[in-house]
Amino acid sequence: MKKLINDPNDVVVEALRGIEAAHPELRVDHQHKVIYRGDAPKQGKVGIISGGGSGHEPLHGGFVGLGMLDAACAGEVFTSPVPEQMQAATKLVDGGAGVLHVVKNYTGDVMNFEMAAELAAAETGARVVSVVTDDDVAVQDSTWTAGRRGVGVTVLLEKIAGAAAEQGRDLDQVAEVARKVNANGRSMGVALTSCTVPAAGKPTFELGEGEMELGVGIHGEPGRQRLPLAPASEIAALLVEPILADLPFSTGDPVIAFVNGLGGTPLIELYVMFNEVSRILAGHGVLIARSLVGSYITSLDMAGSSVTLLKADDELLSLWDAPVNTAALRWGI
Amino acid sequence: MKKLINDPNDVVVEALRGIEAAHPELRVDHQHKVIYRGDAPKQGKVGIISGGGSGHEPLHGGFVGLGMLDAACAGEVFTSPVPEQMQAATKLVDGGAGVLHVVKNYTGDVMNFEMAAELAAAETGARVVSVVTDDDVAVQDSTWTAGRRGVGVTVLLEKIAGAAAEQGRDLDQVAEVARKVNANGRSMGVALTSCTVPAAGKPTFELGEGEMELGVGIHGEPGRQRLPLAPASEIAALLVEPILADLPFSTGDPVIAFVNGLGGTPLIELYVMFNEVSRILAGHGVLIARSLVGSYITSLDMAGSSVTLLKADDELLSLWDAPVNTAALRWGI
Amino acid sequence: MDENVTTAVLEEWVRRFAHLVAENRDHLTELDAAIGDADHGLNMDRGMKAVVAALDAATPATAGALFSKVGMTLVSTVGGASGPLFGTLFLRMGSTLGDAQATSAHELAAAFRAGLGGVVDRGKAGPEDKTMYDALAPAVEALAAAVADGADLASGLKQARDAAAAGRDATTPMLARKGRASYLGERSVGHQDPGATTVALLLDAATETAF
Amino acid sequence: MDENVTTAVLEEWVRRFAHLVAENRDHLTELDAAIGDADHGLNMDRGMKAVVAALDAATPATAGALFSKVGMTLVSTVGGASGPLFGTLFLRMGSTLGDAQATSAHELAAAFRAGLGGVVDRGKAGPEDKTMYDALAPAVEALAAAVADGADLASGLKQARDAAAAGRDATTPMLARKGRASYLGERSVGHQDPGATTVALLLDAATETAF
Ligand SMILES: Nc1ncnc2c1ncn2[C@@H]1O[C@H](COP(=O)(O)OP(=O)(O)O)[C@@H](O)[C@H]1O
Ligand SMILES: Nc1ncnc2c1ncn2[C@@H]1O[C@H](COP(=O)(O)OP(=O)(O)O)[C@@H](O)[C@H]1O
Ligand SMILES: [Mg+2]
Ligand SMILES: [Mg+2]
Ligand SMILES: [Mg+2]
Ligand SMILES: [Mg+2]
Repeated sequence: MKKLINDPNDVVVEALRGIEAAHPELRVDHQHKVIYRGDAPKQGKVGIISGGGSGHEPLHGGFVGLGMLDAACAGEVFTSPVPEQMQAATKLVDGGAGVLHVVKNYTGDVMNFEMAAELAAAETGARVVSVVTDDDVAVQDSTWTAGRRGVGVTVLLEKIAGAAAEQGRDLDQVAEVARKVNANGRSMGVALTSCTVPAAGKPTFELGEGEMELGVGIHGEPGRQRLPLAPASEIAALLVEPILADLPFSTGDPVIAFVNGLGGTPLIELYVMFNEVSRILAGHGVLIARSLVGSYITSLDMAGSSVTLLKADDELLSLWDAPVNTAALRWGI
Repeated sequence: MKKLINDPNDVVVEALRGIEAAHPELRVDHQHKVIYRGDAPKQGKVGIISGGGSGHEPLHGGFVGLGMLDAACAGEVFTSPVPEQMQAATKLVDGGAGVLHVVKNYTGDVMNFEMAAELAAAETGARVVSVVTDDDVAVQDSTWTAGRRGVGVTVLLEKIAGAAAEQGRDLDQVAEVARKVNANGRSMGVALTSCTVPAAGKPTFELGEGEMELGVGIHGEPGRQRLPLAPASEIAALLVEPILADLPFSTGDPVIAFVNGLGGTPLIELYVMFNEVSRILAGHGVLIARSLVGSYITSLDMAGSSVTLLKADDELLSLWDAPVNTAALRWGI
Repeated sequence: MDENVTTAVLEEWVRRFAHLVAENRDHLTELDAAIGDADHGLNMDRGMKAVVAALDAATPATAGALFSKVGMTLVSTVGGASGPLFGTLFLRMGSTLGDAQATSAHELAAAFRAGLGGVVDRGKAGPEDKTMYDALAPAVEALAAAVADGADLASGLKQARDAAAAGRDATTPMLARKGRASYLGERSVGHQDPGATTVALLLDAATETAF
Repeated sequence: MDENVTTAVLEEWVRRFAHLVAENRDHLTELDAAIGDADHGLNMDRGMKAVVAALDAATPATAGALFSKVGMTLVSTVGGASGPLFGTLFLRMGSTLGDAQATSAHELAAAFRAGLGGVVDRGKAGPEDKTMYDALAPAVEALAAAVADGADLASGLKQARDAAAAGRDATTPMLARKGRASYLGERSVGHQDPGATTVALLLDAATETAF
């Protein structure tokens, strides 16, 4: 394992210290591993928290700030945080207007956030509403699975819901727009290499020099299918077509197109991918209204990429364009 | 080789199409592989162009926009662009106040920019001043070498000179502040893995599982020393101490601290590194006035990191804080 | 006949379990790497080490206090799916046993069944979903049956251990319908479930304890 | 005696050079990987392929036009250090030869020397800096000496080829003081310089051409 770390067990704790040192406008509760806005709680504003296993940086801590999250809970690598953390975060950001929990659909995350919501309500009477993201079309959504994974849409949802909360919308309205984002967004990912969990010390799975893993999530889970390595044009089609098929897009639909890197893939390759994605969308008459290219929801050092398409309307676009000021996403301010 | 690309020879061309598709505010001259501001040339404003081999993304194209570069020339991977490209870029951005060429100190880059300046002057009489960055302390600076390499400082210089130009300073003043940045900035890098040049198809150098290469540049050149892989705390010391020794910092000096990823290293590791860097600086009484953490000047898919420290003063800090609106760096607007 | 066990014996059971989890940490993680995200052994080991630390700090007086502390510690240190699930298992056992000084075989069997109920409430798993349920449910049944037949705890727990081991092995051919493994669809077949393996260790620990 | 070569023969030389560069592309790139950035073969091959395409498109009438076109094409397609350097080499040869229909051995030797001057003006390299200079300078001297002794071009170019090959080999023990290789300090010793290797190919091409 080759990583810029010290003791593998200290990665999360030390990364949090690094974030604190690099971003004076953020606060870190080291006991609970919570990153929160220096100005939290904002009286009268709906608080938004998220969290999950670490190893997906900048998600979620890099999205804490004006116009996005109020707090983020960092779990161990690839392991959802524990209820106490979300309970502490909920308390930190509750400005009296209630708190939205943004939860990626993984059994562990859902159960720990559930317990946290129960505890928070019992302790402070805080009103908590949870929105679960489940946008990964690689997973069959059926009663025979834990349901689809929450992946790329989570980034777009946190930005858009954050803007809605900043506008002063109430908890139900913020939750509603968040659900609208999840309902209209779909993602699919591909891995060219495995990732290596620091505490495990070796790659989670083996992938031959000529192979790729299609339909991976963001935890080094094996994907749905192992295929021979293909050119970017074919890979892009393998990612985009299932998305378009799953959430019927009509000609002229505006979308927010998000080409994400999984951690070990450099930006130049993401732009090559974006070129292919934009060509495929043009072929379907789908209009790219906004775009995001970069490594925003990662899987440690995995080489690979995911594509997320969000079918947008004027409301979602104006919330997307609203000012945001976080470590990883910033514009308009 | 595992990359999200098509024909290795088309990577640069296709990445440029991706950038064009993702950033409607940018223009791309595909014939000359020049990315330029949609509003170029700005009459009366000093134009700033840079460029170099591709494979360092987001450098330089990701820094084109208000408050930073007016145009960037993309060479082949790791190969400086040709004079025609800088000549075309110079023409595109010359608003009558002259054009600054930001050149990283590599024999090829220097010679090609030199020829371009000669050609541009001959063709349009454009006034061109060149500033060369050479901040890499891993290279001995002597008459016996080509001089130090231009690395991380280039990013900070393009931001700060861009702000100076946006303020309406004249060409000599912009060149002066640019030289001031280069004079006060130093960098050092480490590689945990080699990178793979697409057209070469295999890693540029071999590095054992337990080895790291200290003092690398951004082109997969071997570094100065091969060492056993070490913890982040030791690696940070190996990078920071030579910088502090080379450019004496005094207690209380404010610095802009930049921890950069080389392309294959995920953000969580960069924050672990930043934590170590900030501890070392605190130990020396050096004050982190501003910070930048991320992969901004990369070496394709190389795993590794570089540290850049810029000794700042009020002028440099206020120019750093000035609004910037590019694909890769944005704030204040 | 119906002998009672002291809280000290039950604590010994918990400590044995922690020891076996530590011993099998990498094995559990490898099982999770095949159909999950390669952290189950790390998660359980982190949690049980915290449990041991808590027990070292203060010895619970009653079986109820013991299992509640185990459950709370797991919930607050493990995370992932196994934190709430194993945490709830022990929390329910604790609340069922209350503050009696000693515990009868019948009480333990009943508490164990209550723990299973907690796991189902949280995770909604049923038979053949390829989860810890498939090892836990047979163990609960075996212990209850043995105790109903008047077996003593030691032999009842041996039968529960055998049932858990069989249930664990039975998960290998199953197609996962819960948890991360369900993302794999057909590809989950042929791999043993990590959580079920941990449940079997819990029963192994019991048979290694002098009940 | 002093025979003249036609532009067609010189063009054949350039085409042979392009052919050898293509053949040695990967070798040149590997040499550059050891002490540079693994692109020299790619750079020169890209440039010489463009040269051949330009020659296919229009046959230059004069030696001056030929070498100027070669130089301009290299400058505008290669980039890196070798683009300006090899480009300037040919540009200077072109401007020196002007528009005579045929070229004498003396004229070619003089043009070759002027090309060397252009490389030095651009790159400021001298003897033993471990660059293309170390193969080019000896070749220039050998050709000039041979021609001065009345040798014909074919034998003069053979001697230049031998001098270039010797100069190329001599770069291996040198410590680089110019270009990327100089970053390596001591570590540059023991590796043959890529650019010098390409210069040797240029002279090999000459000896394979019917002068
Ligand atoms: N819904 C569920 N009900 C019961 N057990 C479950 C459920 N989901 C997962 N599990 C168990 O949890 C185990 C995985 O635990 P662990 O790897 O620690 O958590 P995570 O899956 O969050 O990484 C699985 O092997 C399975 O036995
Ligand atoms: N200053 C210089 N003068 C003469 N030749 C040089 C100089 N610098 C580099 N070279 C030659 O250029 C070669 C490298 O060319 P190339 O790899 O194509 O360019 P780059 O170094 O920009 O990648 C070296 O092997 C050396 O022979
Ligand atoms: Mg997990
Ligand atoms: Mg090069
Ligand atoms: Mg797991
Ligand atoms: Mg080179």
